[in-house]
Amino acid sequence: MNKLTSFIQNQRQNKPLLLMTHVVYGYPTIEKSLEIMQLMLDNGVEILEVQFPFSDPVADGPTITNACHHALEQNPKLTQCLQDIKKLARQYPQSRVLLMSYLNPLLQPGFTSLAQQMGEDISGIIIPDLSIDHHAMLDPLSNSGIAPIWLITPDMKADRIRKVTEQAQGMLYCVSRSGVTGQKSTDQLSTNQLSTAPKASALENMQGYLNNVRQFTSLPLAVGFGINTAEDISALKGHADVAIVGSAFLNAFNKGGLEAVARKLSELQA
Amino acid sequence: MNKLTSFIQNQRQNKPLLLMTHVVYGYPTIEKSLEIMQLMLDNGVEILEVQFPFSDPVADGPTITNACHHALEQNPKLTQCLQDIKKLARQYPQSRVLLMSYLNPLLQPGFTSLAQQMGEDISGIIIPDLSIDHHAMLDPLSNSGIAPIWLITPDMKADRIRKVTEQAQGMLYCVSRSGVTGQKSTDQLSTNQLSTAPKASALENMQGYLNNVRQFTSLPLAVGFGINTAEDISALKGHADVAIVGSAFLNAFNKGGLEAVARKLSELQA
Amino acid sequence: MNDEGRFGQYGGSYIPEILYSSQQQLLKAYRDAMNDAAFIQLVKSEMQTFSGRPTPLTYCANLTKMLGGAQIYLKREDLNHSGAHKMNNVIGQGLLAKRMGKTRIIAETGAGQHGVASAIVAARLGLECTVYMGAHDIERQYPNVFWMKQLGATVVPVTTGAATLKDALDEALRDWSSSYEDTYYLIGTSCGCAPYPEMVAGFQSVIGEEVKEQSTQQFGKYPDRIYACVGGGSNACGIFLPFVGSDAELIGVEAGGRSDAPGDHAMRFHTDQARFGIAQGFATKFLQDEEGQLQPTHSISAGLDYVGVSPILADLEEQGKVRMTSASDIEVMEAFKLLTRHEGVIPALESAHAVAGGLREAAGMSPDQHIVISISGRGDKDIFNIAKALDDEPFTEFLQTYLKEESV
Amino acid sequence: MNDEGRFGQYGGSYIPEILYSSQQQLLKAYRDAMNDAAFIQLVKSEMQTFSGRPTPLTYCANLTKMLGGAQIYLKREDLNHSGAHKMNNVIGQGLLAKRMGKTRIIAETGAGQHGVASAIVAARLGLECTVYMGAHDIERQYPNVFWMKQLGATVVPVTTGAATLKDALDEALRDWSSSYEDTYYLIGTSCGCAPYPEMVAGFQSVIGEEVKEQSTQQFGKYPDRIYACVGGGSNACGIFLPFVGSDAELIGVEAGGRSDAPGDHAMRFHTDQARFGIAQGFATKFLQDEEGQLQPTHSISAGLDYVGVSPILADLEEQGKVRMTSASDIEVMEAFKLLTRHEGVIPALESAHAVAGGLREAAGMSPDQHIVISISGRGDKDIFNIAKALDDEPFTEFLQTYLKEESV
Ligand SMILES: Cc1ncc(COP(=O)(O)O)c(C=O)c1O
Ligand SMILES: Cc1ncc(COP(=O)(O)O)c(C=O)c1O
Repeated sequence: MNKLTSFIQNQRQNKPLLLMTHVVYGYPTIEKSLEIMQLMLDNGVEILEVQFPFSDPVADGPTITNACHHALEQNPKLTQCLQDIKKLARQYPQSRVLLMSYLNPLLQPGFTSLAQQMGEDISGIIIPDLSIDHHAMLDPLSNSGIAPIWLITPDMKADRIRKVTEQAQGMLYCVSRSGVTGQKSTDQLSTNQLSTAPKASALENMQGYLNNVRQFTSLPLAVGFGINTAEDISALKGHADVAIVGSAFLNAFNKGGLEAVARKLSELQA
Repeated sequence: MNKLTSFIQNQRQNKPLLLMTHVVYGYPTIEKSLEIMQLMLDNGVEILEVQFPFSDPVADGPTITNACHHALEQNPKLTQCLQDIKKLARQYPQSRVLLMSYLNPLLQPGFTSLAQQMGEDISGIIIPDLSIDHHAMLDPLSNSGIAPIWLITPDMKADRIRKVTEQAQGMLYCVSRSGVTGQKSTDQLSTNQLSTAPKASALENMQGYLNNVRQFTSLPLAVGFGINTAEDISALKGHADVAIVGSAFLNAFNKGGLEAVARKLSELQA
Repeated sequence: MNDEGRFGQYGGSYIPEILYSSQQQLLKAYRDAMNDAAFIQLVKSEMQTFSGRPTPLTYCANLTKMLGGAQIYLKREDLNHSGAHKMNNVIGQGLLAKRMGKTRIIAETGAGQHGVASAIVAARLGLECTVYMGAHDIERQYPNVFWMKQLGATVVPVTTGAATLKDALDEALRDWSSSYEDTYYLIGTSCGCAPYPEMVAGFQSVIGEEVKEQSTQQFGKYPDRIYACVGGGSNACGIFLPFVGSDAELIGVEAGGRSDAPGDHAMRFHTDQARFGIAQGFATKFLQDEEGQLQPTHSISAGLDYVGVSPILADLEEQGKVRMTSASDIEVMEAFKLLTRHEGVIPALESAHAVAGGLREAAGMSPDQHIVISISGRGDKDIFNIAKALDDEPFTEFLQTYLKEESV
Repeated sequence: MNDEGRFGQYGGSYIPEILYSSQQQLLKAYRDAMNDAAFIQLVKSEMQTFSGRPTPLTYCANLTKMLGGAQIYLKREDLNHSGAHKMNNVIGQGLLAKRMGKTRIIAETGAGQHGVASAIVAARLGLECTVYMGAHDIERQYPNVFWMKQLGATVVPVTTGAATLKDALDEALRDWSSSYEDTYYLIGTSCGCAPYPEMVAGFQSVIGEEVKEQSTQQFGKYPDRIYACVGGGSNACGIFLPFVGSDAELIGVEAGGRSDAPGDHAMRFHTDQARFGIAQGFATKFLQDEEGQLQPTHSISAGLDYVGVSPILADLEEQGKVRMTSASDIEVMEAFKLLTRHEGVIPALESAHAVAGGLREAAGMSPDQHIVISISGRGDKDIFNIAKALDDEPFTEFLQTYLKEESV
């Protein structure tokens, strides 16, 4: 079993839901972003997702996109980023660190070199512009035990879900119907297929989606629905293994710095 | 013989060249324009050409065009104009008064009414946008003894000159090659067919033109070549019967008012 | 047209004697050219390979459905090179000038469309080009002046009179009077002394000829009604003339402007100020006062505010073969918006008059009837006027920013 | 193209999973449509009756004589409705969207030409239209935004990143991710994930197909060389593809900009910053730094400063079937002036790149050789840029006066 999978399963023994938080490397500065990560890890976040910024993050919403563009002004280097977060991963062995980025920055070293650079310390990788059809590109990573974390979406057909679950390692990243990060879950749902559904049935719908995915796989399910509040999180309990919170922290940071991040953390962990 | 013709021939008995001067009715005001006319007649100008202004005087150059447009702001009426200049004509029986205007203002009363209104006192009419081909339109005038004064141009073919001279009464109005009034004769000539000709040969050319016309008719020849100076006038002596001066007086008036007009007059009559 | 270039009581030649021989030369050259199959072919070929003819006949499914009346079609002169039907005429006359051995053309222009078209053809044929344009028009229509300059033309501001089209025309005539030996006067509409009305209408008739073919092909018969805006009258003559004598009803739409008061419109029909007159070389209906002075005009579209009108149309109207109507500035803006928004065709404000006329009547017609509206030109050129009419603030801001950067 | 939409190592699909099913739906609908003769006919007919195709092939007698080399011809995409070749593509994709039952289209635009074309087609087909445009581009190209609004489109300013085309594209992809059920993403050039490069190139191929016929008709053979400017690459693909495998040499001209320095040009070939990359849904040559971050670009023409290039062209260049060259801003202004002044055709500044490329080489060719230059669009739209480049004072004064009257 993949190390990330067993980590999550272990943690889940006594926690109904793990928290996976997201930080953009280099935003607002490299140092500050490392401080944010440290704060999260200090507060016991189980999984940290570090996004190495790319100039054209097509799968991200405005909050993360803006953070990426700002971060790029710091001239971040992927190699340095990996060194920095590997160090963190080693400092916080009770948590796991994942790398998230887009294809083009990752292509520069190439996946063989990337696997080497990520080594033992980075547990998985998320590449939102790479679909399951290209899974072979990531063989160097999975061969090194680094889990390529594939995305699941609500309107995936059964055979496509099967195609993903056949390849999947570590966990699955189940996203909301809205393509980009940082959208309010209920807003998003209501402007889409569930347009007339009240909030309650939107939730039901989301739970149905996760239950459906569950039929295809025993891997842990991580869910990113634009989760913002403790209420959002409690709705996931019993349906998912990991709640992914991204833009909410960025928004908090933008409003109130590290302290606001800490407050948001304790709110969500309550 | 037409009364205008006999007037000119009589005058020519003891004058080598008569002077025909031009005034725009209503410029700068109706009163002032009448004063200018009076001044000219007081100074013994033999023929006075009064232009009733039209909004679109296509055969006139910039000086006269501008004067016409200004005059129109005075809201001149053709009927009043005729009354005013008939009075002048009666006051100065030793001179002759001609009406000049474009077709459209003249069409409003129509030529029958116009002939009546012009009566005995206005000796002739000049309509620069009416060609000999339409001479029949002016029958009501010529039937009343008012001379339609036709234009002759330097590049007219013999048969066209003949067509004009067959119809012509009073005198002929020989214009420079340049189509519009108020152009410097020599400038004009030199920018056209005589481009390399020095002033002397431009003059020769002009004299040749008049001598040519003379072969077709015994009517008096009036010449408008953009005459500005006493020199211009003396060059015409022996070749023409009447020198027509238009823009030169307008220019003088614009610079120095009535006094300048008087000075110009005495310069040209010297 | 009879030999004197008359159309009923209209038309003819009323020009200074100085222009007689050049006009005779033109008349003869024009007749010669029209009898020369090779010349006709050359004009046709240049219209095709340079200007992109034939222009299509476009069906308006959305407006037809919205109005629920006649089937609505557009004749797309906006797709000509230079963006208007003006091109048809300058190609014909430009080639004629070349054939006559002239090395220079002069043109008058109001809105600047004919000036641009003339400058284009001059560049294309290697002729010198001088364009007379009212100083006031130059100020209002500078973008067109800019293009004329880029095309190598000399633009001469005319400051006499109201400093608009009428005065530019006078000035062009004056230039021609002293330059006709090497210079061809390229008149932009179906006005002026003979043979211009006939000639311009003739070169523009390609529009109607194409409509004949296209309507037959696309809906199996001639249109029931054809609408065209009428400035000088060239696009109207062009689309109408081939249909005179057919069952198609021909409707000209004039600039109704702000009101019927003198100076507020350019309606040479059905107003008190519109009467028979002779000026600028020909007889037609002119807007004039009791003294026969030509009147100022107004229209939201710079190309329709001409004081006279084609003698051909004046005559056809008198004969009952053309019906004249008008559209006010306000109706025109509405029609402009409708066509733009519902058919994706941005008409010139001139052409929007024809649209207004056509849409106004289409609703009352039956679905088995077909109308064709002449889109004489495209609306891009009118952005300054339209943005002003619509009070578009961002456009103002855009210009302010542009000017600020300019000055850096 | 193979099944994955690859062209050699370029192309393919690298899109967020959320777009998978909508892309699959598009792929299927596109294949279906391409196998439906009635659809192909509909596209053809709309290209003709709405956009005015075929566009002519225009001979340049004056420039040919001046240069004394190859015979110079222009393919006149400037005569399309909307003034550029962009129309060909939006007609094809617009009809496809309609066929798929979509009620809304979205588009990204840089200079605004594709935005206007999309808004036109949306108005024409009764579709809602949202156009994403960099806030910076909106400021620079406001006239196009004005027209999009008049056409009923919603223009959404994109403020992320450099707030230009690249960012607008990202934003359009994001919209699509959450709206694909009723929304069709109408990409404006031969880029993006499969099937867009193939599809856009396919709809644009009408250009080259016409050139085949016209060149055979007008000079009895295919051209020896064909020049096209290359932004995303759609007009180049359109005119080139039908000639791949023939003897015609195909030359793409990129924006050389101010210099070879990063950010000063948009040369996706022959510069250090141009390397294989995967972004915005597909693999191609992108201008990027060592970290794989896409780079800012510059060109005097707003339509050529795209950071990537059609995968089809990247592949053809690699195979030696297309030769890539470039023209600097300065050369482009010279070419613009030459064509305007000597042929009466005002090219878009984008197209003036192709003119620069063609004229540069024509002189060295022999008079029995023939070149065709793609005039992808007309230059009217560029008046603000050109007036600035030429330092035209009266234009500035015109704007100042306009603004003064505005505020009254
Ligand atoms: C687009 C357009 N339509 C119509 C006109 C009016 O001219 P005409 O009545 O001669 O067609 C003009 C004149 O500039 C024009 O530019
Ligand atoms: C006139 C014109 N030509 C060329 C281009 C470049 O696009 P492409 O390379 O896809 O033809 C544009 C883009 O806006 C354009 O407007």
